[in-house]
Amino acid sequence: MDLLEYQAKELFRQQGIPVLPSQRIDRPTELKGLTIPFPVVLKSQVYTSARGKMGGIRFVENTIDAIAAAQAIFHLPIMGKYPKVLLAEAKYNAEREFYIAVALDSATRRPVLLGSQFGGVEVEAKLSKISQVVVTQEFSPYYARRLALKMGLEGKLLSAVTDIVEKMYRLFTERDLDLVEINPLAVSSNQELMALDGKIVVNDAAIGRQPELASLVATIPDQAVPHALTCSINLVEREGNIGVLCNGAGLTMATLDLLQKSKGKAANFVDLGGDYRHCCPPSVLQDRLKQAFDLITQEKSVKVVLVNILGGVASCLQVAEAIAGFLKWQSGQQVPFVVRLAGDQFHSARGLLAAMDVPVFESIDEAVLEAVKRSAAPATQSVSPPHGASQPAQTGNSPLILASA
Amino acid sequence: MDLLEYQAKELFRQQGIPVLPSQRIDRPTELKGLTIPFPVVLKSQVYTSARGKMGGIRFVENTIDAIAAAQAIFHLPIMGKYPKVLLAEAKYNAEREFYIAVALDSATRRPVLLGSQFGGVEVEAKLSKISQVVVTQEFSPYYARRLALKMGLEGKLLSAVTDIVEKMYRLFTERDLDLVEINPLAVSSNQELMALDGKIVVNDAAIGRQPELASLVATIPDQAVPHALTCSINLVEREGNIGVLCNGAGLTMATLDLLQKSKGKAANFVDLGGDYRHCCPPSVLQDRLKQAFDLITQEKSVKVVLVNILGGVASCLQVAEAIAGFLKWQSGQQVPFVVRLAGDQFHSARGLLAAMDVPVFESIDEAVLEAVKRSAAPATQSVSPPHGASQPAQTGNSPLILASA
Amino acid sequence: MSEIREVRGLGQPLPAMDFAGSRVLVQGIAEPLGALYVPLMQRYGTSIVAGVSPAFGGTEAAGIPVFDLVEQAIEQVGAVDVAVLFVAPYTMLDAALEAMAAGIRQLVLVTEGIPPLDMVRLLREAESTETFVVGPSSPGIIIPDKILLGTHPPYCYQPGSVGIISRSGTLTSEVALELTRAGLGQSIAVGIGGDAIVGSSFQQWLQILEEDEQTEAIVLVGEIGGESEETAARYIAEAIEKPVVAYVAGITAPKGQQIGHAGAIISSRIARIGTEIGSVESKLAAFKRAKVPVADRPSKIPKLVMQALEKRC
Amino acid sequence: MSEIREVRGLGQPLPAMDFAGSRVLVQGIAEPLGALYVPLMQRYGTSIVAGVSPAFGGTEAAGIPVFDLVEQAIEQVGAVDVAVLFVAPYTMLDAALEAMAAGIRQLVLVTEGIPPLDMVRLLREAESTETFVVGPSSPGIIIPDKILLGTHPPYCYQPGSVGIISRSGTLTSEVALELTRAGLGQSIAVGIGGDAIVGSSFQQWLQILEEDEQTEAIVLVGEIGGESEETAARYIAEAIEKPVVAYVAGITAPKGQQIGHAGAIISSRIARIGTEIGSVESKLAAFKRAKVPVADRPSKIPKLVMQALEKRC
Repeated sequence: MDLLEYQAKELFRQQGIPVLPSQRIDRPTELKGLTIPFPVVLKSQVYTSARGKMGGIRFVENTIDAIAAAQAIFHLPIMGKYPKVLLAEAKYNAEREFYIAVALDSATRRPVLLGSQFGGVEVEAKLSKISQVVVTQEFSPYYARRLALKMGLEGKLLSAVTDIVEKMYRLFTERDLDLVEINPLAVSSNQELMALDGKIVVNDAAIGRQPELASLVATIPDQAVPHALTCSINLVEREGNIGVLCNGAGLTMATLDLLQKSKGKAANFVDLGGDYRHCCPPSVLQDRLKQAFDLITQEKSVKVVLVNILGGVASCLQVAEAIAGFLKWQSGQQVPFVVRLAGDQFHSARGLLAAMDVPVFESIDEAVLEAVKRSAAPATQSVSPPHGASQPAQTGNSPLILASA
Repeated sequence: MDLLEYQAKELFRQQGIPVLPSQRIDRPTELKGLTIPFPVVLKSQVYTSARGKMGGIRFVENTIDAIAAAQAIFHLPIMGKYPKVLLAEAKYNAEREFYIAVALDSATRRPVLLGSQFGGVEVEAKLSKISQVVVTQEFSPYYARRLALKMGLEGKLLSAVTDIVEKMYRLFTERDLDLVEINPLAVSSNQELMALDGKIVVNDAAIGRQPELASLVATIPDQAVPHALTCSINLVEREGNIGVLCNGAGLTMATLDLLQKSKGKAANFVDLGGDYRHCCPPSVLQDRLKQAFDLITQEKSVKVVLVNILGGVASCLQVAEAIAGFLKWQSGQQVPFVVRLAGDQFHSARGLLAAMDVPVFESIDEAVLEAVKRSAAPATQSVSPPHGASQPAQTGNSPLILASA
Repeated sequence: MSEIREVRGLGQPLPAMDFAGSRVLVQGIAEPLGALYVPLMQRYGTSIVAGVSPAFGGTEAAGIPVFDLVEQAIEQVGAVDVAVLFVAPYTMLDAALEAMAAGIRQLVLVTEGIPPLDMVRLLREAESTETFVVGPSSPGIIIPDKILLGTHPPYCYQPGSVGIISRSGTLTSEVALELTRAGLGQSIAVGIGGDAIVGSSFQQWLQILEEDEQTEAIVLVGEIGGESEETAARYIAEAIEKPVVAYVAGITAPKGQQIGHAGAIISSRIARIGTEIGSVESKLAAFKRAKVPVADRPSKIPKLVMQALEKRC
Repeated sequence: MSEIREVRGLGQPLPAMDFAGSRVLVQGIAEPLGALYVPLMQRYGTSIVAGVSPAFGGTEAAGIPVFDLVEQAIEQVGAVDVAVLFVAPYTMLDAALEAMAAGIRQLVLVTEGIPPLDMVRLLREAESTETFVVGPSSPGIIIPDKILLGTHPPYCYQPGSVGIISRSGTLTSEVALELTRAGLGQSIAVGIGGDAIVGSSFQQWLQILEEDEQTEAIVLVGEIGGESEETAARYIAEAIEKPVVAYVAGITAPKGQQIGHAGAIISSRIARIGTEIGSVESKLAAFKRAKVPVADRPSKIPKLVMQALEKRC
């Protein structure tokens, strides 16, 4: 999960990484109480790095200009999102701009230090200039020194960058982060450093042992708190008309792929998770299915629900019972279900659901075709033969927003 | 450096190790404002573990008794020391008492976990019952579990002790300690644990990077702040009449040994340190010599000053010049000096000091004999021949108090 | 060359079939996942000789003696070959370090949600002790009708000659089920785990299956994100003689996005901004270069495997 | 047996005389101690090929090129045999880890005041890389007229056949001076360091000097506190053929107390409460059992050495 710039800077400040005096602005009128002297920079707090080019950053010289600029920024969408908060920050005269980051590298299975003398907006254009140092053993400051040297620094600047990388690394490990990035790290004319913009990605799995981060995150308006460690059901919304429920990330992706290949469009989906979440073993499967169906069918555009569950310890019958229970409870509005099951007691499961006009397939391909077919037709309670060809209305890549589960 | 019990408990509390509600008492009248309900235990805050038998711990039931008991404890010396502070603590009903410690083991060059089911006053009698676990690699909680199992624990108590040992270890490493000890660790009838008394030894060399510990230590009345990292001169007082100045701990010990063998008695001594203190290389030797002579001669009982310097980068002449300078400055009260030097420019040094009636020897043995001889005679400015036999007044083991340097 | 280094990096695993007779220890046997899967493993014939769950020492679980400490268990029941770990996420590091300190050199980490920095330390220790680690967030290993070291649902599998290597959980079983229904049994199936930082790699398992006599063809089940598939494809081209068929889930997901396994693409997002590694195109192109046929849906896999086997004969 | 383990614990040092031709790197060359002792070492003939002091890369010190990083220095000047470290106490751990990561397998740590927990990590790494570490808080090693790796004042030493092993600094030189004045030159002298946690032990050096052809007799200079002398005495009885003479400073200091080296007796204070280890009596008794003559003052050492040598011939 990403932090907003002002939250990242709060963590930088705690760690002793130099940041400018700044103030969080929730409403334009708060600029009347600004404690930072002008000139001031107002920055849209959104989760994208391209805000500068889009007008999300403005320099202001006095309170009247500041309020006007803040109103403009609050009403300026960046990549479709409006900021909930601005950051008002002192202005800084950078002579040069560096790029520094600490990230996890899955190839070496180690943290990696990244740095370049060509930071700021230049970084994308000069990717080949980014130096890397893999932290192969337990960290020690010489890894940071190695990076500073690879970046081509010397003297005072080498020491200063080493010091900041060391602090970034400590932040990275103490807070269980996936990424700490400073870009630009400004260099003043007297070779002093300042973190002008920062990005922090919190590791979702570790948030349960990071109470301070969890409370920091809770202060972001509209921010979804990571759910990886809870057993809460995570619904991902899309723009079609088929609700999808699967168990396991790989199986969910495969099912969505098949749906799209058959010209079907998902309205939303839920991945119930694999079989090895410590907090929610298959024994609580039925409750979770019920919750998931609730969420999926709350979306009015859902014309059909496709269920694809590969049973492990849980039997097909247990899944079927959960579906049957839900359909009975939901009796008024009746969204049709198409179900694919694998596992023990398949035939009992099929029998139970057949009695409720819910088709149950052994093959994913067939279940997908049936779901797509039903999504294209007007809502109906009758069961079609499994092997009909589908003719969906539209194809094309809808802008999916996918979350981790 | 040792912390007092109430300071150790403050650190325990911060680390989540269970301690009783308690209050520091600087004056008996503060007991009127006690926030802990009676019955209460009042404990003398001194650096010795034998205070219980000596009357330094008292149980009280009401304010009047508490004030009387506090007055008694404040006036009760423990091993010759009066407490500056008491600790008032809630009473606890222990069913059993364990012993737990984390220490450094110089033989294995590793931290070691220690534990026994026979804690409290039993621990000294049942030394063979203390289990040990050496933390050979980077710590992980299984080392603590290994100790709990070796102690013979199981079930809930195994988990509870593991948890406390783990917290003690984190305290040990985060704060750079030489020792963390809980004795007794009380076990209640429902198997809950409570640290009833605690001992923490802070590592003097590390205090420079432990600002919180340094400020905690600064709150102890009369507590000498560790000096290992500063270049301050450390004078150790004893009860004889010879002031001693040497460079290096080993050489200082050897010189004091020779003094005692020749029936001389040191009034005090200064170890200037070896040649590898990062903060005070030999280049500042002369200033340090001057300061040391000042301290040594401030003690009125000093009848003679014995200097034994084995020169390294510094020459004998530099040392001699410092002595000469001091003697000129000190011209009024004139304590005689006996000097042993080794190193470059020995003869120039001897010449310079001979002119001031200060004998300079090449041999420690001779210098020691001369110093002892002068300490036995009435103060005089005249130089005796180096090879006189000495007739000191007294022998016997005076109670030495030696500090680390 | 980097592939070779990688394969050497993390302990030399035994040839696949050597897992079959393993003496197994289960850590977290008294915890929910352990309680659920230990009977399944037992019924499958896995020889579980001891369980470990701190504070449960002296008890029994499913007839298996439970100890407080791994070294204590080994002292009592003798050496074990593999530990399967079902412990809670934040205690996985400690449990794995404990197993390694007690001399166990093959670990299967089942639990999901291990913080990646814990995995970094765990794998550093695994490298220095030459311990082979599968997972975390993994269904483990199954050798049909021989042994189950993890959570694979047995009904999907039957003995045969196709090896399955996968990053997924249920999707691994889905692929096995398609093969089984088509009459193609499996020599072994392994889920290496879906997280950003995992122990054993695709390459290590390709090497194991290349050397395994029982295995005649290999199915590689990948996902978008990360660069494991690209690296595996290069390794196949370099070092694997047996026929390989691939499948990649998530190929219709938008570029640079990922379902499911958090954090897996951090490094490509940062260190290789702008390059195509991790994308569908990159993975499909890599397999094409390695001449590995890619199934466009799970149900096509059996046919491609049969074609590959025929072509070879 | 524990002695044997200890000797193996921390890198196999070269035979003593192999230090003589060493190519030396100095870490902390631009810091006060480095600036002071590097010229002394150079004048003594030590071949210092490079210095390292972060932020001073590209400069020179005493004519020696200075680099920011050890690996960079080695790249430029070629492999080195020994690093001598004069860095500030709280950067010693990092500097030593850096040297080991760059492949240097012999370190002399001079600086005083290293936190013992830093030494624990440093020595753990030294054990796993088989690096030989002398110090900290140590005057280092001198081979008279050949090489100086540390701070020993040269005027105290002359070439000969007596090896000195000591926990002290100036007292080591004092003992050497007594020997030199008595006409007994030295093969090598080493101060292992006065702290609670040090790298090389008395036993390791006894073993080195036992094997060193130049050395005919050994002087062991101990102090009260700790248990190094007791362990060394047992090792001498077990494994050392050459004559050994001991001296122990602090024998008139009160029991359980210690001058100078902080923390050295923690373990005996706690783990062995009530036993006599660390006391004068314990040390003198241990040497008596090992038939090692103990000088009651430094000036008696030469005579005991001569007697021991005569007895042997």
